[in-house]
Amino acid sequence: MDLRYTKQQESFRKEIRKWFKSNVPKEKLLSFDTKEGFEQHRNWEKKLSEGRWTAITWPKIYGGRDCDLIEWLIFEEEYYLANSPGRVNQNGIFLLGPTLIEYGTDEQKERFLPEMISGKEIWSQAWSEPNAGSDLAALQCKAIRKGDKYIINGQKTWSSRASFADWAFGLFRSDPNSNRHQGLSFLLFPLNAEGITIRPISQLDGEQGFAEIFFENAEVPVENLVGNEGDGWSITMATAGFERGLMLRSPARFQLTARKLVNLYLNKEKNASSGIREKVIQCCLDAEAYALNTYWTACKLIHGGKIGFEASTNKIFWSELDSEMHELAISLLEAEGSLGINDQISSEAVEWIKGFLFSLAGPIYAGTNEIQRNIIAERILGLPK
Amino acid sequence: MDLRYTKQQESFRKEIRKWFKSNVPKEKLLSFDTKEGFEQHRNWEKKLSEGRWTAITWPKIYGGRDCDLIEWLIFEEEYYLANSPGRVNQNGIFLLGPTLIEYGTDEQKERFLPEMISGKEIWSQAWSEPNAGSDLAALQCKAIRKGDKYIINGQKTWSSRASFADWAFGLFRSDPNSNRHQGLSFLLFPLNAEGITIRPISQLDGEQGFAEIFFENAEVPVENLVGNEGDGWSITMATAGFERGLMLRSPARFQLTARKLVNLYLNKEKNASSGIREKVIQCCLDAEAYALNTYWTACKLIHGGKIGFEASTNKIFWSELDSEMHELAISLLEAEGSLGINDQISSEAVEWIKGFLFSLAGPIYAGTNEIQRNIIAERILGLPK
Amino acid sequence: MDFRFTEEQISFRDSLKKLCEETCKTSSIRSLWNSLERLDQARWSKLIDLGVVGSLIEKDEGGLGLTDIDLVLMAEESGYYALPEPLWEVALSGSILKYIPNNNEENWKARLANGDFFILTCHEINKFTPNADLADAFFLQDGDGLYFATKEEAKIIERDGLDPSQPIFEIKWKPKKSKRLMHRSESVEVWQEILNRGALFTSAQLLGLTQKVLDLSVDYVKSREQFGRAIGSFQAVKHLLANIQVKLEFARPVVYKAAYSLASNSSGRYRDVSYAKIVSSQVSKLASKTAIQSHGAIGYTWESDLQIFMKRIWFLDVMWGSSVWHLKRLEKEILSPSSEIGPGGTFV
Amino acid sequence: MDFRFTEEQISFRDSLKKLCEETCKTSSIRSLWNSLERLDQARWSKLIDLGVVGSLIEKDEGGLGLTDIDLVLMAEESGYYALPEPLWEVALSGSILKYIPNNNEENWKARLANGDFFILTCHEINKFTPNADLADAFFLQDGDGLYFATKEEAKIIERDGLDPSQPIFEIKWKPKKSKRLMHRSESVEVWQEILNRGALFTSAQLLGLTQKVLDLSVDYVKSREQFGRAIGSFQAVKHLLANIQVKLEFARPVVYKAAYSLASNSSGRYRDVSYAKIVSSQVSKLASKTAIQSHGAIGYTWESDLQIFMKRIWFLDVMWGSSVWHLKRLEKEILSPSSEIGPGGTFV
Repeated sequence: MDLRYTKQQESFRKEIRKWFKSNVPKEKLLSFDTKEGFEQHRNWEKKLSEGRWTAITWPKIYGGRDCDLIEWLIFEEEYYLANSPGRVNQNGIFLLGPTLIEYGTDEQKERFLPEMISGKEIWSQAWSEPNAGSDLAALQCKAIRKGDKYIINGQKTWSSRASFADWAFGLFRSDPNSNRHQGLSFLLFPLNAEGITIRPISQLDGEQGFAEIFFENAEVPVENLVGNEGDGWSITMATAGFERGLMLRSPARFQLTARKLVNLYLNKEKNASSGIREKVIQCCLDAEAYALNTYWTACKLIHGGKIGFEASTNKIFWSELDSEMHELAISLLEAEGSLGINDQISSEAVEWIKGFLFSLAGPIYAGTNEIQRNIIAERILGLPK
Repeated sequence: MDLRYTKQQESFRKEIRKWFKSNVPKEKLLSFDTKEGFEQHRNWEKKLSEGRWTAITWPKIYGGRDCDLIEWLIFEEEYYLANSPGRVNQNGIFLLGPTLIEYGTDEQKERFLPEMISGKEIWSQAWSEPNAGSDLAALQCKAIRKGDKYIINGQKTWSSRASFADWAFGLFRSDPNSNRHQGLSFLLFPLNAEGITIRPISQLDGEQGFAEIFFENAEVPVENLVGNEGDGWSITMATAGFERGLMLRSPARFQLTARKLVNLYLNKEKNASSGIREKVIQCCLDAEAYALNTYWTACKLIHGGKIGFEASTNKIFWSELDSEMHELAISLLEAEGSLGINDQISSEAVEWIKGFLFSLAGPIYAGTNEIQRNIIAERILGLPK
Repeated sequence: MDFRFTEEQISFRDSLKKLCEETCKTSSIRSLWNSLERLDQARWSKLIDLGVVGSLIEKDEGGLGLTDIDLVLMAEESGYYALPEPLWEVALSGSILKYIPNNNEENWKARLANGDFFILTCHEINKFTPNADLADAFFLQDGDGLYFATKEEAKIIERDGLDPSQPIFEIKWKPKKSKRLMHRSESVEVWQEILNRGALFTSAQLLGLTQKVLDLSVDYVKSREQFGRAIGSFQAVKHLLANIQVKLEFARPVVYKAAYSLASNSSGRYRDVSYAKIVSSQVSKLASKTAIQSHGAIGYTWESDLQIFMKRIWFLDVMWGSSVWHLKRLEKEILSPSSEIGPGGTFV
Repeated sequence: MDFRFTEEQISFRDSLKKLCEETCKTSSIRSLWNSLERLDQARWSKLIDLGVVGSLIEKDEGGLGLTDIDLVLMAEESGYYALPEPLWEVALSGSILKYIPNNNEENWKARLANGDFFILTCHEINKFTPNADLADAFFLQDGDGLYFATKEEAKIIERDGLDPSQPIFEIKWKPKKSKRLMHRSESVEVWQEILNRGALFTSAQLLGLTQKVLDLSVDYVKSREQFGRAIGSFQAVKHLLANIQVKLEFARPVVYKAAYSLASNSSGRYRDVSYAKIVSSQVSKLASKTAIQSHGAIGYTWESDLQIFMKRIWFLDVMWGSSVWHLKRLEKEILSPSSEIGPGGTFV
């Protein structure tokens, strides 16, 4: 055990810090769940790719830096410390990218990864359906092969970023006679294709962070099938593992929120009860535990270990922590905690309120925490179904 | 709405206070889960009955005072304020007594109620079996009628007070071909009857608060059947309702614990974190809420209302409150919180430790809190099975 | 000792319930969001006919001379429907008329009682005053007393509020000696009474809102199926909702008792009102969180009616003193070794 | 940056595991409760052969010269088996030998290293010293320094302890100048280091104990049937246990990092050790509560082995600083605006 960064790691940190210092936009971008903000964030993705910072853990040949997970953690720490904008292409970079690198054909990698890295194509996901949420295997949206095309009919929903994105990946029933986990295929499709209609869904805050996607004989070429026909479920589970797992929720994000919460507490101590004081401290400690656990897992993975159902424990931990931190912040803000997200005066409060609303979704998306607890109980603890 | 006590109620309170002031034993009794302590508590029951305080809500003809529930609440408040000993016969007074008054024959009332009131016969319950706990309807212990007797064979367990008590009431399968809720009968039996063997169970604290009861052709006369043969389930549910419901856990008990907790906090403030401070306050408030809710329900009942599944909400509320208060006390005691119950020096700490250990059983006995939550969800909220 | 409401009180509540059921559907609430109208005039007239706005004004001042006990169930009911109109805020202003000498020129007292004239009370406990744009005048407190100001004399600045049904405003205003209604020596206690009453009505509304988000959640989980069965049949969902039921059942008598304490001017009213606000804030926030968890993604949308009630909860949570503020107000009393609280002390 | 244990460390742990598995069954623990023997001599000899008691003594003083990192997994393992012998308390006393000048007559240093001589450290953070009756001597702190006292020089008073495997004692003693090992100026920091190490070993044991009560609960709910199915198939039970799994998984790296900080004398070691104690206390207490709830009445009995582990948890919870004590120790640092904690600050 040696918990010191190497010289190389230290200098990598300095390099990142330097680049971000001079490249992070001075003005806060608009929300990427608005049309204008989306394009601002696309530009940020382009800027990142100019610095080769979009996906540092990817192989160099695809535009990455071949970084290991420790370097990735260092990168994320600096990314958040620099107050950088959110990642509008996270569906692409953190979910689809690794999936394609693992399961895609060379042609698919060449076609999609550079455009993803450059921010030219922003990705949305298309998993859930109105009657297939927690129970994803109940999905019914069909993609039936006809010659060299898949013909898609049906509906997807809760597709994050789909209101403004360019492409989407999703899971479809390619065998109309199959059910549950069988006969599903993983497809990529452009959101502007003929036969596809996007209906943005307004969220609690009024912004359009997700959308419904309607398919009416939409055609997708067979080249856009990832893996084999019928193997969609296992590929999706791998992708969902990335989502719940290590890379989508880097510790730095929660550590930064925890620090901001401490500062808020110190400024608003008069609004705090004794219990809030202790909870603020506990949040800071939990954010550290999350960081330690991630470094711990990263070291295991670097040396050949595998990530298993820990992804589910991770998801519960960060989503509950995020929720707790934002509830505390709202409490500390008192009256300002009831402002709307368009208030022009209390920008700090508005930031917390946006975060609070978003934190409500944490225990729901990427598999509800109830589902995660089932997984932990059944797969890790071995309890009966 | 008029939340003032009447003059009559005020003078009743004074009468109680006066009696208890001169009659509560000066020295703390030993635990009633020891042989010697059991007899001390039996004597206390006898003393109570001399003052006609054993079961004030019972009709006068059975030794009660025909008191209404408000008077009962006043009585309990004074009972706890006087630091009176625990009620070794609570199974009899609060569970079986009301059951007999409602379902018993005149002969049964005459035979059992006076001996119960006087403390001459202390009662135990005999519901659970090794394979019928939360799922009580799975019980298998048989009482088969043969002439004017029931012949009992099988086993009961977790029978509180059975280690030292005189009589027990319980639920038995009187129809050997029945299953679940059918074919059960409610019987009374003396614990010293032939064919009955008591094996005391030692608790976490080493004392014998409950016991196993083994039956080998034990004979019980048919006069000891309460209600009709085969009606045992509904009678038991009524009894269990008393248990979970209003009368077994009077608010005064928790209010007194809350006050003691505040005093402990004030004495041990140096051992408290900021969070503990707030939790102590919250416990006090919750104890008040429990009292208010009980008065609220009592007023409803006095005026012809019925108690329904609120018994389940009550049980969750008091058991969680009791658990929280004792956990806080143990925290505040720091090192003294790790003492055993036989420590001779720190009597205050020992009292809290006993209470802490007992509080662990709260969410389990009288139907686990999981079962109560099912009942609330299904019976009050109407969620599907 | 009788901890029940009278039949009149219950039927007064029921008439508001009927009115809300008919006129305050969520579609009607939503239509105001996109309308230039700030009030549903038809509904508002009916509410005024019901007498609530003048309910706390003494009879000889033209009001109904009711008490907090008469109103607490109605406030609860209005929460259940997330009634957007500032019914309680206006009624509240009426409650202090009796303290105000009859020497002001505008003759607004009678107009207030019959609903012709809106006065809102800008209490410093509230950073923002909701619906201030609807007011004809304000009660305000300055260092030396309680003041009256017409809408022309006050500057109202709109802020963006989280609850689209409750536009919020900051009030800027310069006290004019001629408009002083009470000297500080008299007004301090009146000002406290307003705070207590504001907190009580808020608590009652929070109870109703909690019941509503619980009902919406129960309905949703009964109908939503996953894995071939209603999600309400899963224990995890059941137990989440059962916990809200428990807490709500234990919160109600606390709020009702606070109404009694306020109406009877009990010495424990500060403590009782604070407890009512704490417990109703706690249960309503937990219920919001549970409701959104039970609804899943649908509860996170603008389309879902759940937002109407959750946002009202979050908004009312900070009105008339947050639960933290109230906790601090009562903690000294609770932690005093000589506190009356405890067995036998519940009603003294 | 390598957050892994070496193969040697893991195999050192495994050898203790094997030893406990063979010699420290719960029947063996129970048999000591009713025996006049205070130690299982056979087991104790094997433990001494393993080298743990002298592990923290420098090599040139006859020990193994190991560090906290080498021992933390073993301490965790010993918790899993609720090892009753005061292994860590004795090892702890060894860890300060290096600070003690070589001028004492008894020549107990070598004897301590090879397990012939037990020294327990009576730190004022612990009101009671467990197993003091087994000690040959004590380290004690007085206003002016660190002292040595043989068992004859100290009076030990037994108290009744909740954990039948850990008899507890109060120590009364009069400092003798001739037995002073260090002046206060030197001893203060040593005394703090002992506290940190005591808290670390306690935290590690609590992790093991948590894993044990979780395992016992999982086994029980898999086999116990009600309503015609294993109770472990009910979501309510599953989710209770899943929560413990989550918290335990996130507690481990915190404790391991504290071991590293202590071993490397990092400036953050006070904070890290305190966090380790807080998090391990929290998860272990929650696990006890969950375990008893999962077991139902059976878990409330003397007969059930669950009590052995729960009582050890409750006992260790207050040793070497309760979680409240440790929270207070670190809160100032956490709440400082200039705290290093945050992104990039985890390992500085």
